[in-house]
Amino acid sequence: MDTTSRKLLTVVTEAALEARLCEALDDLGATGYTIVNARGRGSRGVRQADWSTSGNIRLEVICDEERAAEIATYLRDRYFDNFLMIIYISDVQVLREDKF
Amino acid sequence: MDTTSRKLLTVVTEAALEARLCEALDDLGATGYTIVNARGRGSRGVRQADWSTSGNIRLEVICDEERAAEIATYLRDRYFDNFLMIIYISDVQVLREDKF
Amino acid sequence: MDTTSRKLLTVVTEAALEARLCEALDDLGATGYTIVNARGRGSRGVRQADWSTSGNIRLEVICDEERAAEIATYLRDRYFDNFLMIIYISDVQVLREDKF
Amino acid sequence: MDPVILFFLLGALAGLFKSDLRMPPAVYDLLSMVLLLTIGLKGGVELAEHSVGGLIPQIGLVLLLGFTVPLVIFPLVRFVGRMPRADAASIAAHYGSVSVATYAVGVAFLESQRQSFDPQLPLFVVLLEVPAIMVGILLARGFQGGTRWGPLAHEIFMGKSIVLLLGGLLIGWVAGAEGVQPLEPLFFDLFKGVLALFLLEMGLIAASQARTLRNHGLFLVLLGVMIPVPLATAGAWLGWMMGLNVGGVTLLAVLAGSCSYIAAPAAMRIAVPAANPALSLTASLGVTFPFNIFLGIPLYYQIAQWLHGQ
Amino acid sequence: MDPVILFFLLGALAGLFKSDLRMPPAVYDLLSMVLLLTIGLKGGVELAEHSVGGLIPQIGLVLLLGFTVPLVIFPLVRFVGRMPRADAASIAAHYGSVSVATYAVGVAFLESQRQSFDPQLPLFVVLLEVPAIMVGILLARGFQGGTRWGPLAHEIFMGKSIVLLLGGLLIGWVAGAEGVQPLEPLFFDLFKGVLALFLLEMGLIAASQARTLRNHGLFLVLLGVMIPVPLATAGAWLGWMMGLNVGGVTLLAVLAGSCSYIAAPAAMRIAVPAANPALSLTASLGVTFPFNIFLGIPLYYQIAQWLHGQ
Amino acid sequence: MDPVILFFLLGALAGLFKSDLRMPPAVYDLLSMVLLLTIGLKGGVELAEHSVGGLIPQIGLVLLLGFTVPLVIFPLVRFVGRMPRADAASIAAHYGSVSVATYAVGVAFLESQRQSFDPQLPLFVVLLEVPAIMVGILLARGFQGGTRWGPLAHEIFMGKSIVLLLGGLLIGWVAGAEGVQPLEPLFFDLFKGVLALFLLEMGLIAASQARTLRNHGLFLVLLGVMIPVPLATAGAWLGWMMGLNVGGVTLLAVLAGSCSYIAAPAAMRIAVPAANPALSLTASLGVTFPFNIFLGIPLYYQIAQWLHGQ
Ligand SMILES: Nc1ncnc2c1ncn2[C@@H]1O[C@H](COP(=O)(O)O)[C@@H](O)[C@H]1O
Ligand SMILES: Nc1ncnc2c1ncn2[C@@H]1O[C@H](COP(=O)(O)O)[C@@H](O)[C@H]1O
Ligand SMILES: Nc1ncnc2c1ncn2[C@@H]1O[C@H](COP(=O)(O)O)[C@@H](O)[C@H]1O
Ligand code: NA
Ligand code: NA
Ligand code: NA
Repeated sequence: MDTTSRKLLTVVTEAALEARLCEALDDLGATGYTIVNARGRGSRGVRQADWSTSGNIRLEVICDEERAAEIATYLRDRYFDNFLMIIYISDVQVLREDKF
Repeated sequence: MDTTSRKLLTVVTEAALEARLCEALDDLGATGYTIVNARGRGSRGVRQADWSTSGNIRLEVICDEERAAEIATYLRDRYFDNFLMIIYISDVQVLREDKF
Repeated sequence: MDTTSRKLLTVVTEAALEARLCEALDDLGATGYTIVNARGRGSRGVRQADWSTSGNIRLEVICDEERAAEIATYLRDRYFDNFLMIIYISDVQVLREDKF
Repeated sequence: MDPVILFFLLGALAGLFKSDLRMPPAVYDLLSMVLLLTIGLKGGVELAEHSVGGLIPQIGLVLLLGFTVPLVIFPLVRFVGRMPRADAASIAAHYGSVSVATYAVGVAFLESQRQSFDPQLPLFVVLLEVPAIMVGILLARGFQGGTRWGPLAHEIFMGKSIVLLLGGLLIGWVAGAEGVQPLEPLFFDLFKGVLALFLLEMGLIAASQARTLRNHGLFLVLLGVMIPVPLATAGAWLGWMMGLNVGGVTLLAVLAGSCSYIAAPAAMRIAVPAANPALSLTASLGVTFPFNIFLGIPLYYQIAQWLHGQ
Repeated sequence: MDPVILFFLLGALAGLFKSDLRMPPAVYDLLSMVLLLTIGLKGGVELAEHSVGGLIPQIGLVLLLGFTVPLVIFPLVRFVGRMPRADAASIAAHYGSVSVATYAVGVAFLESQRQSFDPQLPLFVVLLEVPAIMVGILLARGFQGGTRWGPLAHEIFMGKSIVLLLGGLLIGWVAGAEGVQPLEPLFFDLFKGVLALFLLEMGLIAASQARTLRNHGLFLVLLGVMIPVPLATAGAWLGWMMGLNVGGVTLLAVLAGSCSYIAAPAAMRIAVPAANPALSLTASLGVTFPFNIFLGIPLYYQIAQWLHGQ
Repeated sequence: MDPVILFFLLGALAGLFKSDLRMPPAVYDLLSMVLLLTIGLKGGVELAEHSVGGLIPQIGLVLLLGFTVPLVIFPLVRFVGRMPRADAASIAAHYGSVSVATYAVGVAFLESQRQSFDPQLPLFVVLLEVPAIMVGILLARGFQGGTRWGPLAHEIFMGKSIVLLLGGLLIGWVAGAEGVQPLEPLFFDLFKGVLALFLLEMGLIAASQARTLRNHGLFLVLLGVMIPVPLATAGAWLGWMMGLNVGGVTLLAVLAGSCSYIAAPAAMRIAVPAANPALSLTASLGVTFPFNIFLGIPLYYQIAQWLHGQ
């Protein structure tokens, strides 16, 4: 089984941003992303997914290191000031490296 | 892009525990957490999210190493005997270290 | 707090495969798995969870390295050609090593 | 047979034959919300038309029933059934508390028999839900101190089934028949249809308990079939003593013989974690619930008629 | 135009103009569950009032229709349309099976024309759902051995649409008109409203197929428009031969001309994974479904009237 | 008191006392979808029976109201309330736009008073939803260029509440009273029941704003109570000038005095991210909404009657 190192970038943020983030990822050249609905608590209080966009999303992108840095920088500059958002990055081994 | 090392602690357990766990995490000084609904199988059978609290939750906390150990120990002592629960920890690089 | 190294294998794929994958994991000797509903984009277009099985699932298995390789190989051989699927593997520290 | 019961059968068969039929949890929540509000509203409207003064002694007796049942069930399960203390206490709490779904099937049954019932019955549902759970917790913990009752009590009393039942009751009471009338198409006319869909899901859930049943089969079946009838008979007798009519006696029997599957499991999981939740849930949903809706309710109706000398 | 069809249009336009209107999957599930049960219940109630003995030959003919259609479509798509074997087989299975939503719109259409139809039609829906799927799988796999039919057959026969249709049918049959009456407010009175909401979502889904349509446009549109009419005509003729009334002939035509979007996609994805699921789904939901509800059904009704010499 | 309002109270109390009662988001979506379609359909059916020619001037006046209100609120909040520009602009947009839930309670109120209202009111709901949001964005950004209006306008105009309201209106118009009749059991008969369930959830949501209220209490309460009445009075006066009947004047007052909690929050979050979303949402849901349904609507009805010299 052949695997290759890549970065897994995870963003937890407000559900209202979903459409914008997906567009931005397309523009930044991510080959894909995976989203799940989430709830939680952070520095700016509890987020329940009780109605419409009151919840969070958890978004994952697998890509190489430079692209991860690019995406993280883009999101930081755009959204950190005014939106609930955390970003973290970890190492993963992927199958089919050409996909990422 | 500046990143810092932190631990990502993940807990998969019964949905019935959600409120207790959130309280405990607040008390233990976690700066936040993220929860998603989950289902699965473990040593104690299949868990479907078919109705009310018959499902699982998957809870993530980002924090430093000591706090991760503290939280894991607390959960182990409290819940391992009588509740479905697994805990695992991995390394992540976070942006905005002061948040975690 | 005692922890042990294990692999965390994550699969993102079509929801229609859920039942088959769970069976396969049982057969391959996984001690458990955790599933959440997901949506996303990949090489084969956008996947929305709008109705029945039009969405994705995100499935996690914790196991030792050999089993992870076995599972990944099995899934690759069976499903990579005809199904939307990505697989990635990372390192985690688990509590209660005997569970995995 | 009442067609709503056939929906339970359909769900159970679909589950046993591993159909991919599933009811989304959100739909289950909507249906149970409507059922609880309907039961409450109906009761409130009826209560509004009666004087409530005379109810105090009945309320006391019903609460007493709730406190007593688990004290009777516990030693039986503990010493005759040889179960661990925690499990025996949990099972006692489940049987002492009530199942709203069983009650709703009872109401539907009486409707199809064109048999009316006393207006205070929905109030009794609320009254019976809590006491047995508290006794069960005490039984499990052996009356030693150290239980943080504050948060526990809050969780039990503010549980959604009580909030919706009691809320519906109060709204029905305040609004009265005329005020509630514009709500009837949703809450009253759809009642049986909503109950049918709900029972479909109950059938699916009951079927999913089959695995537990395979492992602890005999014990759970004995438990789930043998406990309801004496409890229901006691309930019927009490209702008759209180002066309830035939419908009221039937429903109090149904309540006494029914086994909680919402409030009790939630409370016991947190308060008595050492109890195996699969045991009591399977006894409740997999055995006692079907037993009651297929055989119990008609039987309790017989008993009620017999007590009334009909 | 029937307003329920306008709801489809609203959904389709909202989708094409990228509105953020979404129907939660749980609501979609609830609506389709109610529709399937309603169709089944209605049929069962009607069947209960007729003798069923004479149905056996009709059942045989309808099954034959189900087995034959894919055998006709497959070579067309494979050799005229020059599609890979797997895709041709999958498309054949989709068109051979049926769409319950199209059937429901047909029923609503007949209601608004005050045209009754034979009671066995809901039974035909069930009968037509499965055979084409099995033939499609055989066609894809070239009749060589090695197919594990056990689990496949289970999946197909225990699929939720069959369970609910057949379950509703049996419940309606057992309970009869009188027994089902308390269920009518939910299942019968709300029928058109539920169908309207369901079609809103179908419009949204149809619009989401637009991207596939852009890539394979001409082929899919030709397929989706040219297949239904001859199939429906054959269905109408068969219905007329069987002695169905005008409504029955119309609905058998609707079934024959409709294209599955639940059972067939689910089965083919697992049994014939090499087939591109987007192709057949887009033909079904993006082309044939709107074609049928806007133009097909009125046309099939004309054909039925013409066959009956009206 | 209208029982639907009691459901709001029940939800609010359950939330404040931290009950585990929750309404699944899917159910909330279903209920609001039905409410929006019902309001649209009702309006469309009524419009179909009137000549629409004379509406153009009224449409102009209502749009003017929508554009004007935020221009009045903004300086008040900015300079009297000493709020940052972004927050002042966001609050102005919220109060200039409308709350469909408040409107629905107004309709239910008029129904229980057996007071009819002009058919064009649902159209006014649509007309009032958008302009204030656009003005609010301009106010926040200080009229400098650089705003990408294309995607913003798309998001605002294709928002689900406008699509469903306008879609229902058009369907009702095209189908007319007779065509819509089979949809009535779901959309019209269940209206009050659906509204009751919806208000239950609104109560829960309102209670969840309590934390924000604790921090910014005085300001938000002042804002949320003092803005609606003058706005509603202006709306009533405008309605009277336009020649609306008592019901119509009441509802235009309700619209003017109501505060958006769907369209405006969504648009402002994206277009004016610097505004604190908790502030305007809490003012809207936690203060103004309950104020309007408990005290505002009866008061606006008085004003309407007084204007009409009754
Ligand atoms: N320490 C943490 N661990 C895990 N998730 C977090 C943490 N802090 C914040 N989050 C998530 O990120 C969201 C936004 O965080 P914040 O911007 O800090 O309010 C929260 O609602 C949580 O879902
Ligand atoms: N090996 C595993 N990999 C991933 N998830 C697991 C694993 N084992 C257990 N889980 C999850 O943890 C829950 C509780 O596990 P258990 O306590 O072993 O029954 C299960 O329901 C699964 O969701
Ligand atoms: N680069 C990526 N990062 C995260 N998730 C991805 C990525 N690529 C694909 N996925 C997920 O995997 C699914 C299947 O991918 P694919 O087979 O490439 O269409 C997608 O629908 C996404 O949910
Ligand atoms: Na009981
Ligand atoms: Na067909
Ligand atoms: Na307003």
